[in-house]
Amino acid sequence: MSFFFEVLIGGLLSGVLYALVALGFVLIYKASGVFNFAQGAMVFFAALTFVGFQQVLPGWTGLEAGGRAVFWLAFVLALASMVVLGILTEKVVLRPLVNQPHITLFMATIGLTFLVEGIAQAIWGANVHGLDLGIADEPIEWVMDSADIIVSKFDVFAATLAGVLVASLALFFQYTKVGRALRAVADDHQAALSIGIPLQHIWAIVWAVAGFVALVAGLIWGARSGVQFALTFTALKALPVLILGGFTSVPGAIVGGLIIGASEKLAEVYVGPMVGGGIEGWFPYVLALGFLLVRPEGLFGERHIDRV
Amino acid sequence: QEQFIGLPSYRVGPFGSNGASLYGGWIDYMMMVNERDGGVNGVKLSWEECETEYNNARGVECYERLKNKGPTGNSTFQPLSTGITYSVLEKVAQDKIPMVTIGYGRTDAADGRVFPWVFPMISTYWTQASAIVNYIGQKEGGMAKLKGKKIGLLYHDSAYGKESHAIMDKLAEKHGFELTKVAVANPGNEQQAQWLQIRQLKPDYVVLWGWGVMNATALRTAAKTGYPREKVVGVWWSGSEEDTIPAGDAAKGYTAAGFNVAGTNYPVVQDIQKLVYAKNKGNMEDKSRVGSVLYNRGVVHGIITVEAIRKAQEKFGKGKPMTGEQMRWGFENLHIDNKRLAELGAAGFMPDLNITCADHEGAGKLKFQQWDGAKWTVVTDWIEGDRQLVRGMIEESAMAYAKEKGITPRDCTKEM
Amino acid sequence: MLYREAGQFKASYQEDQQIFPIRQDRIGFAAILVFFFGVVPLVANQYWLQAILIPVLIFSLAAIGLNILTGYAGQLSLGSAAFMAVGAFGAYNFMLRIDGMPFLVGIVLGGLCAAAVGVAFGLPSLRIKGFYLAVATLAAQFFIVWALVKFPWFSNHASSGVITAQRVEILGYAFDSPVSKYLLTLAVVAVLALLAKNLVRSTTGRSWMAVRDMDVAAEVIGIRPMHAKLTAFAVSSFYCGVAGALYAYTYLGTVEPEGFSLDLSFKILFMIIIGGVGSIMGSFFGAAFIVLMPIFLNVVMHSVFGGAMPAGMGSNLELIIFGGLIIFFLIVEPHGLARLWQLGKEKLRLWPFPH
Amino acid sequence: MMMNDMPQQAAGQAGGRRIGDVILDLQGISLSFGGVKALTNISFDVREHEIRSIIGPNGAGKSSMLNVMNGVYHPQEGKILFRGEQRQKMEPHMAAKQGIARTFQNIALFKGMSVLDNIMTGRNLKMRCNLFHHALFWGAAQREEIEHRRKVEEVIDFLEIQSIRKTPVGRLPYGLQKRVELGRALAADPSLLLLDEPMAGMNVEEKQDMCRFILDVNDQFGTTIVLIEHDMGVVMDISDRVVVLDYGKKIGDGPPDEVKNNPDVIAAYLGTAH
Amino acid sequence: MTINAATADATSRPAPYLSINNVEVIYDHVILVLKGVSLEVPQGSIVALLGANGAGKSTTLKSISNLLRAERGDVTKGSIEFKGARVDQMTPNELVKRGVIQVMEGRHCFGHLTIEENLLTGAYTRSISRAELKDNLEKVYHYFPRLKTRRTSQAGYTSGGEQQMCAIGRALMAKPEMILLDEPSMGLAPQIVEEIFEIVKDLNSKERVSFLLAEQNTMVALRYADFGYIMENGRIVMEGAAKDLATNEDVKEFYLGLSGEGRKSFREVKHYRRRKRWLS
Ligand SMILES: Nc1ncnc2c1ncn2[C@@H]1O[C@H](COP(=O)(O)OP(=O)(O)OP(=O)(O)O)[C@@H](O)[C@H]1O
Ligand SMILES: Nc1ncnc2c1ncn2[C@@H]1O[C@H](COP(=O)(O)OP(=O)(O)OP(=O)(O)O)[C@@H](O)[C@H]1O
Ligand SMILES: CC(C)C[C@H](N)C(=O)O
Ligand SMILES: [Mg+2]
Ligand SMILES: [Mg+2]
Repeated sequence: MSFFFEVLIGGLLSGVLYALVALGFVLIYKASGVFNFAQGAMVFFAALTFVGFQQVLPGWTGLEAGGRAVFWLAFVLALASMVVLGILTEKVVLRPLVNQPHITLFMATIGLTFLVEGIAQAIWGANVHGLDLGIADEPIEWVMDSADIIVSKFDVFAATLAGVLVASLALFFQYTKVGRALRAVADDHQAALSIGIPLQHIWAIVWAVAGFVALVAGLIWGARSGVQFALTFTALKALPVLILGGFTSVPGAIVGGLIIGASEKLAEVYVGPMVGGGIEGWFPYVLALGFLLVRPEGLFGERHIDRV
Repeated sequence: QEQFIGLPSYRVGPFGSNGASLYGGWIDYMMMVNERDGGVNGVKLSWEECETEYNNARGVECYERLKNKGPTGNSTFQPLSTGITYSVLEKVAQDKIPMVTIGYGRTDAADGRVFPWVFPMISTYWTQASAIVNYIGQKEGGMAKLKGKKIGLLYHDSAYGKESHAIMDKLAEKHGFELTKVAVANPGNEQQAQWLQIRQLKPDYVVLWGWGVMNATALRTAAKTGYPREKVVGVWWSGSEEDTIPAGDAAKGYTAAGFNVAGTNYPVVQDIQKLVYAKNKGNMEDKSRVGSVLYNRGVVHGIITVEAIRKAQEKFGKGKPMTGEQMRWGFENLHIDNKRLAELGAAGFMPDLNITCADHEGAGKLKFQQWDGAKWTVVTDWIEGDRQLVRGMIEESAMAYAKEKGITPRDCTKEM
Repeated sequence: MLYREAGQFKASYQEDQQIFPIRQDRIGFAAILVFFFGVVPLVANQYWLQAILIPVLIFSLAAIGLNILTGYAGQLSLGSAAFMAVGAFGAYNFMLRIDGMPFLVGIVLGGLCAAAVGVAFGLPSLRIKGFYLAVATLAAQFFIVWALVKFPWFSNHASSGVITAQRVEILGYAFDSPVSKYLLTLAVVAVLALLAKNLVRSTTGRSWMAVRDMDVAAEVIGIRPMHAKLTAFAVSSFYCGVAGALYAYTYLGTVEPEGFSLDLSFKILFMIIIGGVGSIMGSFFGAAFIVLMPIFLNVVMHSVFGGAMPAGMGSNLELIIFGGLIIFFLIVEPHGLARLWQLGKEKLRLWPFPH
Repeated sequence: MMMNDMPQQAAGQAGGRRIGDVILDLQGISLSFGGVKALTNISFDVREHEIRSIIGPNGAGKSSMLNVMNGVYHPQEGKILFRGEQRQKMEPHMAAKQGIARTFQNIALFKGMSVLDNIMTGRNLKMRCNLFHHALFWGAAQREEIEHRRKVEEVIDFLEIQSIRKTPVGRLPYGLQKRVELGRALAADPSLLLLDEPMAGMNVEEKQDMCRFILDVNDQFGTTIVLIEHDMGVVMDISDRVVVLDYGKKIGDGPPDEVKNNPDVIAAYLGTAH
Repeated sequence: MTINAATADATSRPAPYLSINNVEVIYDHVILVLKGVSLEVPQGSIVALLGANGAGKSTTLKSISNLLRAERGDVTKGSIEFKGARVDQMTPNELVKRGVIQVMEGRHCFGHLTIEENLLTGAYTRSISRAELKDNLEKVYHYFPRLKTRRTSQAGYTSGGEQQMCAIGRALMAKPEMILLDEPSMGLAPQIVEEIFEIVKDLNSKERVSFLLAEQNTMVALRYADFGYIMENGRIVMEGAAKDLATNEDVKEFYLGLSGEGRKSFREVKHYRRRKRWLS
């Protein structure tokens, strides 16, 4: 029984990490109706930029390598880079494509993916890096001792962070003027323009915030599996979470993440061995598909309005 | 006079860093040979890279593009991807370009009678598996001790990972250990479930058969679930700096197989530093990676290629560029004994090699290295695989292929 | 002034229904056919045939398949590569297990397997829409590849899961040389493209488009969305399946399930978006663009910078330029190269006047 | 005029309009969405060959009523009898099969298709060829295509939209789109035609044209028409009977003149200005 | 053919407030839609822009509010001035801040937002206190009581007319000086049409909001407008004071449906009439 809980808890915690990546998608989708394929690349870019600065800063400034000062300075610089990336994206990619079909914008973000991946590696090189956030990815001892269940300190930390992020973004969308404007833009670009919502600013803001979320996700995932190109694949983990939770719902990302995380782990452990394992790759999608058949807009997504 | 070598490399994509190190080492070695010796008997080495992104279709395109470059066409094709290997398997025979797949590719191609144009050199995946089991046996104090032990096989759920199944099953049967296979879905950046299963199972050893991000994640998750890294044994594609550095402290104590070793204190690597990097010429953007496992593996590629050219020139005319067909002969008659290795400045760097018409593998020996948190240290001498067992399986499989394709195997007694 | 339709009148509906109602277009098209069937085999070298033309043709076919589903029926899918895999492995097994199976029948059967699988995975489309469906089709992508790896029967118990395509023979003639493989591929693709064009301009195509543009309205005028969507899935998967079989038989020769990865699915999606969603001709443009552009960049990079640039930089620059070009083309013409082509013709028609 | 070779409409020849039996009978229809009651216990009928108008303030439930008639919405309560047969749960395409066609308040044309193709979809139900015929586009499929094309061209002539045949509908001005939508509905040879504000956004001249089309359809083919329209001039002039809805309830029903003078209707809808 | 009815009081007319000079618009680089349109809206007036479907009314309005670019349209010639300053290069946001707002044809509400949220987004460009916002909201509800009862519904689920009211209400929330109103009466019940025009009149006289309205309902439009332009095929073909236009014979026949002996029943119009074309 304790094994079951171990798997369950481990699953829930990794689910939160999926949610963190999913959140970036939700933000942009909600604010512009764009399915941002480049989110994974942004996670990679953010983490690589952070690590890159971490490595070069001591040389530039004489600060102690691996110290706190370097960490925060690198964080600020990486964040600034993400903001710049967001603003540039708006200027170069989105602005000329206002009011175009979603699939076109989707494709543009695919182009963006190549661009971002190329730029990241051209600047910082293709080497893989370790990333240490100072919180060990180890079992919490007292839980281990008392219940013989592994609960990682790091995962708990990451989950808390994700929870805070999700809660604040959810509030932001629902109750602020900018949040409302974001949702308006997603519904109808042109109408939003017509009442004077400055799409440019809005988009720059959202992409910057999504960049921030990508940075957080990048740091956490980077600390888990190293900073390397494969960070772009984190996006794949976020997709079933998204459809399960609903593209447009911030809380949906968290709930979806929890469900996907827990169930895929349980499935891999209990069902996997019967069919030869490795089912984690598709199980989340099939599960999400099952949910969708009951609720086609995801658990918390906005219903598609289809009226004649 | 130039000898052209086409390099289907990859420097972007999920395995870009691996490709960059390996092809870097290879190119640096060739530069060094050009600098130091003025090429091979006066024939300068020239090369061109073609980006494959580790993608089969692009690999084929590169193959075709490079095929006719240089005065004698491409002299060897080494794509560093099993997928691409398969995709050009038949083409190389038609175009008469020898394909050398060092430590990857199609295992049964080691049977040179059926696959004259393919050289899975040094060691195949099957030999590797048995060498790993031998290593574990050695650690336990004798193969007999393996009986009743539990070994977990954590493999990348793909053709590459599944390559281990048949042989591991055989070995489990032979040595009486209990084998549990645990699949990791591509790309492998989440392994919570697998390691909890392993934790439940409490195997004595876990063999890590991964590639790319899967490796670092495995080590991280092993640490997280409290599985000792000393008990994790990686294959050679899981045992490079690209795998351990991202894993950070979690990689400490981890051992992995290798048919070459890491380090810069081999004369051959030092020559490269002296003759290439000192002149600001090297291929590596990050010089600190010179001497890394994959870099040195690239040097091995260089050594083998250059020695084959040398060998071919001995037969077909010194100081002339070799054609693919001539190169094939060179590869097939490649004997790099320990003496030659010492001359090359690579004693202990790679195993001695003896390719024959029938045996395109030629060495079948591995060393094991352990990661101490900052670098790899060699912990064993060369350990041989169970070549007899493996050879039997290879021949069986190769004959089946020959039958399917209507190939009459060469009679090796008639060669030479 | 050459490109005018003035003076060309259609006397019957039949004439009006031609694929190319304008005479100049018909002539142009005939010239293209002659060029590809007659001239190319004579002049193209093996590199062009094997590494460029054959894959472009095969990808065009896959792109037509996806275009039918996404461009015409409006169902976004990210599983095309998996359907290609089904086609490849299906054809392989039919030829392996049934003695004397003719090649063309084999690939059609492979295509039909893909169609059947496509319909199964298309069922959710009756309820799920847009990006939700797109992500749901990923289930097909991952599941199919997983199943092909997992069950050794599909690859005839090859230890690595890799299949080696049998020799291609039609009526005793062996298609071994690049030229013959090219011609075979071209013929299959040309015929299927024609059939696809016919489909999309017929009632079937109209009901697909109706469902795409507004499914409620379509239903109100008596089109059954279920029927339309499932036939779209079937036809689309069939095309992808045949493309997959050709991929195995006339292009690579040996394929492994992972070769049909998500990456490939995306690539096919890029093709239709760059080429033009909802255009058969666009599928060809798109395939050519996506296949040729990276190669072109790679070659240019090498000849321009040669050794002057750090090795990794070249590859990264390629990525950057490729990404940039995609964005650039979308901004210039969001409806793809096919639309650009059309606008070009429209301008030509008006030329030398601006409007 | 044209289209006189449309076979199945025997009635209404020579322009003689005669109102027939009840074709559609709605009894006690109630429909609500979550908390919103769109229709409450509404009953009325539509007779063969008549022009039956539905009027009412915005949000009264007129469009919902139309949606109920052709199966887009399923009322929670009430019975629907079409040609005397009670309908069970009915999907829109089944309604279409029974001969009910309609246009929409917010134009629901297929934006990516040309005018011709849009109208051709209207004949979808009459097509017999299958996928394989279509792929070959030879023989049967081509013959069928041409035969239906002929019908569609008649509709195009009738609505005078010959010049825009090949234009993508998305580019057309609003009024023409409405006309195309009518064409698509007409192409199905409907026996019951539901029109949801076909004249919104038109100027008087265009409205006159549209009225003419509607009257002609009604006259020549005897098509029964249910019409929603806010232009009282039009409604009062061309309808046979008018139903008035107000926030989901029926507040009036009868010939135009009677409805016009109904005080409830005046208060709720017409106001004093008219 | 232009009726220069305005000559008499030309001198007394206030200086141009909004003026469009010889504007040409091309869609998609090839489709020429406006062929040199010039018109003026004096401050504090209501100007009607009339014309058949496809004449280019909406395009004209969009070229003023700069929404064309989002439809791949471009102003290729001419200039647009508002209060003496060129505005053709401004973003819609800047224009709204300057007080020019467009209510687009076909409603365009934000479907997933509630009616109230829709209205609130209208005030996006203004930085005002919560109380003032509430006040404004009440004012809109006062004009459109129906909206108040539907305030918590998602706009996508409201009826056509309700959406129209929502769109107009949303624009009012920006407290504009000049509203470009595109077919406000479309799909509205007659009573509401009157109400909306009353509201227009009200805003015009009480708050001195100027209006440029594109309308098909010529009858009502001319009743409320001060001045009118008639467009055909991308050109202005006639202009004049509203009351003069209303009595012009051609306008009466083609736009008001009145011929000699007053309004003709729609049933009586027996033949399709060919409109008299002024140009092209
Ligand atoms: N996005 C577009 N692309 C191409 N052509 C367009 C576009 N928008 C409008 N048009 C064309 O421009 C012309 C004028 O359209 P516009 O919408 O301005 O007319 P309108 O006078 O407002 O008509 P209505 O009364 O129907 O609203 C029409 O012929 C139309 O086909
Ligand atoms: N699918 C739906 N979901 C929720 N509410 C709906 C739905 N359809 C209609 N309603 C509500 O039902 C009421 C009636 O709507 P309907 O569209 O039938 O009005 P209408 O009489 O056609 O008005 P208008 O003249 O403005 O078009 C409205 O209040 C609308 O909000
Ligand atoms: C380096 C690579 C050749 C290893 C890889 N997994 C393969 O066998 O394809
Ligand atoms: Mg309505
Ligand atoms: Mg308009």
